Amino acid sequence: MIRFTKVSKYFGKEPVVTDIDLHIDKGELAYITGPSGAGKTTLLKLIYMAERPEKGEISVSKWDLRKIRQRRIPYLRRDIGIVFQDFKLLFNKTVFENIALAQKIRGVKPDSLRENVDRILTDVGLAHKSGSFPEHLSGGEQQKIAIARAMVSKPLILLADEPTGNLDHASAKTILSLFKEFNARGTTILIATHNSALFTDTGRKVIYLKDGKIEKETTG
Amino acid sequence: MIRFTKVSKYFGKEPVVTDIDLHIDKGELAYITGPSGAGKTTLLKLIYMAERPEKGEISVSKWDLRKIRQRRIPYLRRDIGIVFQDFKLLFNKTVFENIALAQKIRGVKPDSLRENVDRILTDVGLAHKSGSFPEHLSGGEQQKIAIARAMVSKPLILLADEPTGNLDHASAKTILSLFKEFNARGTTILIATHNSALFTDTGRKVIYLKDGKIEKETTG
Amino acid sequence: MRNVMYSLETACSNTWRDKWMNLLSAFLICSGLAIFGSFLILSFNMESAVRKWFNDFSIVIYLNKGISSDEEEALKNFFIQDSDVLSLRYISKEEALLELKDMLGAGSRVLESVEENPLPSSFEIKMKREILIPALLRQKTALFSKVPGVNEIQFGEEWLESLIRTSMILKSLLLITGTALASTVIFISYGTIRILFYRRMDEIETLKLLGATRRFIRMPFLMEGMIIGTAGGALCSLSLFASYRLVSLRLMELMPSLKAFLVTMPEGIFFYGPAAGAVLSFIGSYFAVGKIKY
Amino acid sequence: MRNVMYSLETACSNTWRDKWMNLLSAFLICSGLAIFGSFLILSFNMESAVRKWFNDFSIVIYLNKGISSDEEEALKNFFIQDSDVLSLRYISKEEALLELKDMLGAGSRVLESVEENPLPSSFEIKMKREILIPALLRQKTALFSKVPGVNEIQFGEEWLESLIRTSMILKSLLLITGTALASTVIFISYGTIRILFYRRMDEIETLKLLGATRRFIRMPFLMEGMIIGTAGGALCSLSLFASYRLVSLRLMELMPSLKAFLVTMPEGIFFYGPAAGAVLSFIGSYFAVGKIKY
Ligand SMILES: Nc1ncnc2c1ncn2[C@@H]1O[C@H](COP(=O)(O)OP(=O)(O)OP(=O)(O)O)[C@@H](O)[C@H]1O
Ligand SMILES: Nc1ncnc2c1ncn2[C@@H]1O[C@H](COP(=O)(O)OP(=O)(O)OP(=O)(O)O)[C@@H](O)[C@H]1O
Ligand SMILES: [Mg+2]
Ligand SMILES: [Mg+2]
Repeated sequence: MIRFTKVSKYFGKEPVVTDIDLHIDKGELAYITGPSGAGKTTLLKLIYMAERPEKGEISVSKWDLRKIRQRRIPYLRRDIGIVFQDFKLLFNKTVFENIALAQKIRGVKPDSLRENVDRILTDVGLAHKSGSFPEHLSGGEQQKIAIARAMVSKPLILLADEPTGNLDHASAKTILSLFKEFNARGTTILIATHNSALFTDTGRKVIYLKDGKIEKETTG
Repeated sequence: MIRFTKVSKYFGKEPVVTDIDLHIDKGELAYITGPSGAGKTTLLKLIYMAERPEKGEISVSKWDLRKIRQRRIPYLRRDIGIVFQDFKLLFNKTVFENIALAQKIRGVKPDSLRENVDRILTDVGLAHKSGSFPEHLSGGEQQKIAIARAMVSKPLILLADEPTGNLDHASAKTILSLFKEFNARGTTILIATHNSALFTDTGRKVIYLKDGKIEKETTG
Repeated sequence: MRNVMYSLETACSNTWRDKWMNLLSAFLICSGLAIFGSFLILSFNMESAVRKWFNDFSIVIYLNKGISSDEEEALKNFFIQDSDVLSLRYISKEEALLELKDMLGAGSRVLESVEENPLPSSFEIKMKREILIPALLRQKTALFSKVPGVNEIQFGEEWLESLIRTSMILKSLLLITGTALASTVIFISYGTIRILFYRRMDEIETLKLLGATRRFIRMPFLMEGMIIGTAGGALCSLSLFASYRLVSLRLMELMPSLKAFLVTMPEGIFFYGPAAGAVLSFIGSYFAVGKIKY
Repeated sequence: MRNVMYSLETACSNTWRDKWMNLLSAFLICSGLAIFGSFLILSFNMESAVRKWFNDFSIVIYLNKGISSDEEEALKNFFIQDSDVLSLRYISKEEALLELKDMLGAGSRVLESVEENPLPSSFEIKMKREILIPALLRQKTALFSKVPGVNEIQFGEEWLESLIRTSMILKSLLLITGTALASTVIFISYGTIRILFYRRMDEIETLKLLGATRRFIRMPFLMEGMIIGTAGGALCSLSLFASYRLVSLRLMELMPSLKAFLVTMPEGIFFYGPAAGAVLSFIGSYFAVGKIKY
C-alpha cells in the first residue's frame, strides 16, 4: 500500500530523512517512533505529498508519486485521512463544520454527510461539542476532533501523527481501539508517536527512526 | 504563592471548574492531572487571568486577582512564565526572536537579552535552530521553544500546560530536570499533565482534577 | 452541482462570519467605485455642456442690401436643401437692428445718429456636427459666398476653434484621469480582497492538505468576493444617486441656467453599480486567490 | 527609551517581513491620497481662474461729451484717490471708436455712415476685491455718477453676479466633495490598516499573555502604520508631481491661454504628502488597534 525505495529528503543542505526503504502492506497497522526531530512527521508528509523527496521513489496505493500530475494530488489525498500533529482545525468553523469539510471535499451528499459526522462525533465521545468552536475546546478535545475528521470519510489509508499527545490514558485507549476497528475493516494505518506505551505488546510492526534513518524494524 | 478559595468558573451555564480550594507554597513544584476536559488548562488560565472566575478568590504572589487593576495585569503576568498547551509561538518570528520577545517585554537590556536567550536555547538543546522559523521545526522542537520562552526571564512562577505532550522520553527527562533545577533556585512550578509517568515516585504534590472538581490531592 | 451548492454555502457563511471585515471591504470598494462614478457623472455633464455649445454654434449669411423678398425666399430654399445644413433662421434688417441695439446696451447711443437702417438681412444657419471643423467650414462658406445674393458670411472661427480645443482637452483629460481612476478602483478592490485573502492562507493550506481541488478552494473565495463587490457596488449606486440629486438640486437653485446642461442620472446606475462591483471584485478575487499549487 | 527602541525594531522588522502586504497598503493609501491631491490641485486651479476673472473685472465711467482735457485730468485724480479704486485707465473717444470697430468686426459697417465720432471718452476702473459685490458696487457707482463731468457709469452687473455665483458654487462644490473625499481617504487608510491589523490578532493575544503592556503592543503597530503611511504619501507626492507636470504641459500645448490660470505645483507637496500619509495612517492605526483589554 505504501512503499518507499531509497528515499531521501533534504531541507537546504541538511538531510532530514535519508535512504528510507519502507513497505506497509494493505490492511496493516504500523507504528513509526523515534526521538523528537527524528523525521517522523517528514516521513508522513512525503506520503501525502506535502513534501517531495530529493531522491528515491514512493508509491501510495495506486499512485506513483513521481509521476502523479499536480491536478491529481487532491485525489491522492482523498484516499488518505491525516491526523496532523498540530491538528490544523479551522478556528472559524464549528466542530461539526470542521468534520463536515472533509466530507464536502469528497462531494458527499448532505444527508449522508450529517449522518457520518454525527456518528464519528459519537465515536470519539464529543457529540455534545458539535456546535462549539475549536478555541473553546480543551487540547485533548481538539485532538479528538482532528482524529474524527481524518476518519469520517473512511479513507483507504490513515496517517496519525502523535495522535495521543494531548490525551489521557483512557481517551488514548478509546482512540486506539477505534483505529483497530477501522484497521479490521481494511484501512491501512500508520501511526507516528514517541509514546512507546502505545505499541508495546501489540504484535504490530514498529519502525524506529533516528536522525532520519531507519534504525530498526521490530514487532511491538 | 498561589491560593484558590472556593473558585468556580462557568462557560455560559456550564461549570468548568467548581469550588476549587488550592494552595501552592512558594518554592513548591506541584502537578495537576486529570482526564481530557477536566479543567486543567482552565485552572491555569485563572492564575494568569486569561479567564476570570465567577465565584471565589484567587491570590497569586503579591497580587489579589479580585482587586488588581486592568493596567497592572501585564505586571502580574511578568511574574509568571507560561508554557501554553498549544505553544502560541509567533510564526513570523524566528526562534531567537520568539524567546527574545519575552525579554523585551520585560525591558531587558540588549546584551543581557542575547546572553539569556542563547543560554536557554543551549539548555533545551536547540541552539542550532536559533535562526529557524517555528513552522520549520518538528512538534517536539516547537514545544521546547515554548518551554524556553517561559523560562528565559526566570519568572517567580512557572506554569506548564502539558509540556511533554510532543516530547520523547529522553527530551521529557531533560525538560523535567530543567524544571527541577529552576525549582531548586526558588521558582514555584505548576505542571498540568495527563502523563502520570511524570510524577509517579517524585514525592511531589499531585492534584487530581475530574469534571472540574478536585478529586484528591496526593504525593506522587 | 453539489459542489457549487457547498461553495455557495461556504461563501455565505464565510461572508457572514467575517461580516465586519467584509463590510469594511464593501465600503472600501464602494469608495473606489463612488470616486469613479462621480468622475463619470462629471464627465457626462461636461460632455453634455460641450454638445450643447456645439449645437448653439451657427454661421451668419449676410445678404445683399437691395435683395427682394422673393430672392430671399429662393435663397432660403436653396440653403435649407444643402445636406450639411441642419436648420435655418431668417433675420430681417429690422430684427438685426434690434439685436444690435440690445447687444450694445448703453453704448447703443452710437446708433442714435444713424437715420437709415444700415444693416442687411441675414440667415442664421446651424450646420451638422460633422462639418463643424474650421477647415471644412471655411470650404463650405467659400462655396456659399459665391451664391448670387449673398454678400458676406461670418462665423466665430475663434470660438469654434476654442470649442474644439476645449472638447479635445476634455476628452484627453477624461481619458487620462479616467484610466487612472479606473485602475485605482480595480486596485483598491484587488488590494482589499488580496488582504482579506491573506487572512485565509492557513485555511487554504489546510484545505489543500485535506484533498480539496482548486475549484473547491477557489469558488467560495470568488463568490465571497462577488458578494462583497455587489454589496459595495449597490451601496455606491445608492449613495451616488442620493448625493447627485442633492448636489444638482442645490446647484440648480444657485444657478438656474445649469438646468440646460445637467444630465439626469440614468436609472441604469442601479444595475451598473452592483455589476461593476461584482465584476471588479471577481477579477480582484481571482488574482488574489492566485495560482493554487499543490 | 529601550522600549521605544524595541518597538521601532519590531515595527521595522514587521514592516519588512510583510513587505508585499505593506506595499499593497502603501499603494492603497497612496491611491487615496492621490485622489484627494488631484482634487486639491484642481480646486487650486479653479480658484486661481476665478481670482483672475475678478481681477479683470472693471467698471467704465463715461464722461460728458464736451468735457475738456483739464477737467478730465482733475476727474482722473479724483477717482484715483478713492480708497476703493485699484487702478484706472483713460480711454479717449478715438480709442473707444477703434475698440468698438474691433469688437463689431464685420458688423462695423454700421459705423461707416456715422460721420462724427459719437462716443464719449471714459475711464476704465478696477476696484478693490472687497467692493466687488453688486450691492456695494451699485452704491459706489451711484456716488461716482453724481460727480460733475460724469455722464454715465457702466459695469457688467450680470457678469459680476454670475462670477460671484460661480465662485460660490465652486466653493460649495469644493467643500462637499472635499469633505467626502477626505473622509474616503481616511477611511481607505483606516480600512487598510484595520484589515492588516486583523491578521495580527493572534499575535496581539499572545503578546498580552506574555505580559506586554498596552504601549508595548500598540507602539509597533502605530510605527508600522506610520511607515506605511509615509511611504504611501511620498509615493503619492511623487506621482502627483510627475503626472501634474505632464498633464499641465500637455494642456498648455493645446491651449496656451491656460498658462495664466494654471498654478505651479508647490514644492511643499513633498512635505505635505508624506506628512498627510503619516498622520492619516497614525489615526487609522490608532483606531485599528483599538482598545486593548486584558
Ligand atoms: N520545512 C523545514 N525546513 C527546515 N527544517 C525542517 C523543516 N521541517 C522539518 N525540519 C527539521 O527536520 C527535522 C525533522 O522534523 P520532523 O518534524 O520530521 O520531526 P519529528 O520526528 O516529527 O519530531 P517530533 O516528534 O518532535 O514531532 C527537525 O530537526 C526539523 O527541525
Ligand atoms: N472558552 C470556552 N468556552 C466554552 N467552553 C470551554 C471554554 N474553554 C474550555 N471549555 C470547556 O471546558 C472544559 C475544560 O477545558 P480545559 O481546557 O480546562 O480542559 P483540560 O483539563 O485542559 O483538558 P486537556 O487535557 O484536554 O487539555 C472542556 O470541556 C472545554 O470544552
Ligand atoms: Mg512530528
Ligand atoms: Mg488543557
